[in-house]
Amino acid sequence: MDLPADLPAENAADMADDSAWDGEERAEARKETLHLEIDGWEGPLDLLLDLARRQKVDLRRISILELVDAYLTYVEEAEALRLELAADYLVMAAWLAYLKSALLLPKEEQPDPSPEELAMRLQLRLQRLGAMREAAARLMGRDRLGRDVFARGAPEGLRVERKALWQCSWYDLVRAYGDVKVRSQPVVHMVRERMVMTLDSAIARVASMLGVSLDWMELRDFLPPAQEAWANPQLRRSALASSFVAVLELARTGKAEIAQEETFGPLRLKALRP
Amino acid sequence: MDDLVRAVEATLFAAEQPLTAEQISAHLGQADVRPALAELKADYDGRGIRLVERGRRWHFETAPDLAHLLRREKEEPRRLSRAATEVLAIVAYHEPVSRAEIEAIRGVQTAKGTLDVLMEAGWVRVAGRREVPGRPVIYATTPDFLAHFGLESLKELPGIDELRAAGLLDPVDEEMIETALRPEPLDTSDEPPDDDGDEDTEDEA
Amino acid sequence: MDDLVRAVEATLFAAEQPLTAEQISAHLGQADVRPALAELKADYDGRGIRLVERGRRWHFETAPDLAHLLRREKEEPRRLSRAATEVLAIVAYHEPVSRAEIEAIRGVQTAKGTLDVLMEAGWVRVAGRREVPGRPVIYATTPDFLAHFGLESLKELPGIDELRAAGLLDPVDEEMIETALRPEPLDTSDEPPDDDGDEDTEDEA
Repeated sequence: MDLPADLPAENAADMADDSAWDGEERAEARKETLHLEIDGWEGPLDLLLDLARRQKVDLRRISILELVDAYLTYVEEAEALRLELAADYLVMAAWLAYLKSALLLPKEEQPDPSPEELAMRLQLRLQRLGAMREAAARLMGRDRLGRDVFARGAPEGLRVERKALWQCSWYDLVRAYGDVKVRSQPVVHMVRERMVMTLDSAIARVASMLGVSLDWMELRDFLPPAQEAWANPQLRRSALASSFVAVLELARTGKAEIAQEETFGPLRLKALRP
Repeated sequence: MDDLVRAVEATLFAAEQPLTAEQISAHLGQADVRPALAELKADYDGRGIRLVERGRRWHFETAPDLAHLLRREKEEPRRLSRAATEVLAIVAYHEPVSRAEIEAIRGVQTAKGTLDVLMEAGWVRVAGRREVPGRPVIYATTPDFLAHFGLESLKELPGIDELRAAGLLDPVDEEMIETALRPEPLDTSDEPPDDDGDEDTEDEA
Repeated sequence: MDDLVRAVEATLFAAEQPLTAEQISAHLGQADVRPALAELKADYDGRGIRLVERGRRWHFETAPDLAHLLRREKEEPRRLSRAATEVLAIVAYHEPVSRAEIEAIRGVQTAKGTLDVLMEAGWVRVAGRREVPGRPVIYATTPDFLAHFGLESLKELPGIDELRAAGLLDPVDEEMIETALRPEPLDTSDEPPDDDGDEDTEDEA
């Protein structure tokens, strides 16, 4: 890994801050450099981290008391200048003041959790924030795609051509054929197949029977006997109708004579000899 | 590798348009890039990409013989339309059959595209021409058709009498059938049990 | 040169996005492309362009040492605010991480917009919810983050091993979140009347 090499300048300075430094100059340096930039800090922890860095020692070895003093001085100066400080700065100040007094107490009078424990936690939080701030700087300083390294400027692109995989089931197929058949059958009025006596056979039958008899006969006597196939009432009606039309035809051609004495009465006929 | 050659390579790679030698040179402190271009061109010879000059402009492109790899086909299941299913059924029951005959049987005109879909699906093929005036193209089913529908031969298709017995020649309430038999259009689990052809195909996809 | 190697080279060259080995393989008839990738990576070593793996996805990019030659042509990517870079680092080093945890580390509330900017840049994504009371949304980095910052995986984050060894990447415990935005509750008289900063954040998340 090429980490330290590509660190940006600002971060390199941070790294230097963390290295050991002569403690004698610390107080002086702080006084000179402490500046009140109310908008410059991202919250009290940010300010504390900056103050800790001014101690110019590894964050693990900062003096908490010194840090607390620096923070309290900052807050006092801000108040003296009548600068509006956010509430969380003041809360932090109050807590740090408490921490300081607890740290200064003799060991046996110290509350629980111990101020050392609290100081360590504060230190850990500063370290964590410091680590992330440094990591962010290192990350930003890397060779970044689109800034330092570049992807292909004009890639042809990969194309995915969608091809239909046709689906059809056996049922769909057979059903479709059935539908076609149903739809395409010619529309014919199909009378259910029925047994009838055709006109031709009725004429033949009546004519031959007339030839045998010389007397008047009732039309119904010309019908076939009502047994077996001819027992069917529908067929009998058909035979009656056909025979009637046959008699009319024979009368028209002068081969038979028809007589009916009353309305709906029996229809009688006999052969007409030329 | 020479630094100038590397720089030319990177410049052409990152460029959004083909570049002339002069343009590359302007990028790289007016260096003479022609030898580098020649070297690179030779370097890439026989690789998957190559450096080409077109109208004095240079660019990288993928090797032409690999073009087919850059287009991938993706198969997506699609249900055959109703019209296409009918045409397919008519071809299966009446093959070989001309388009005019299909239309006569269906009682409606059949779009050319419908037969194309069936041929694309691999189920219908052109089976020659009928030796009648106009020599119409005739269509028949393919072995893939039999495979898809799990048929040994076309004789296994149910005859008219069987269709009638199964109620398939009765006018039906389409909606009812749709709802009753296939709530999910593509869910093969709702298919009739002897519909292996369908499932086999899906596995292949 | 092997045909498969050529094909992998052409595929990656033509691709508009970094591709996983599986995606390349899908293009090339399911061939095992890993040996080809390794061969190509070695091939391009020392050239003006190189083949890199970022979060299991592969792409070609220009060699970093040529940045000074190529950079002038390109626009500087949008500059991130300090807060945004810090949040990005926290997400990367601690992922998956909730907004409350980010705030615990930073000691300040993090504007919703900061995470939005990082998500819009394509570097951070929502990675679900943490199964703790309140089910806070958790965030993680994306493959694009790795590609942009030239990381093969999060293991390559600068100094991550040292930070972990020093305990600085330990999960932010509940107590830390509790105390994130306010001091320790030693003496309740010093307490601010409300501590809603933390809870508001969770609600928003």
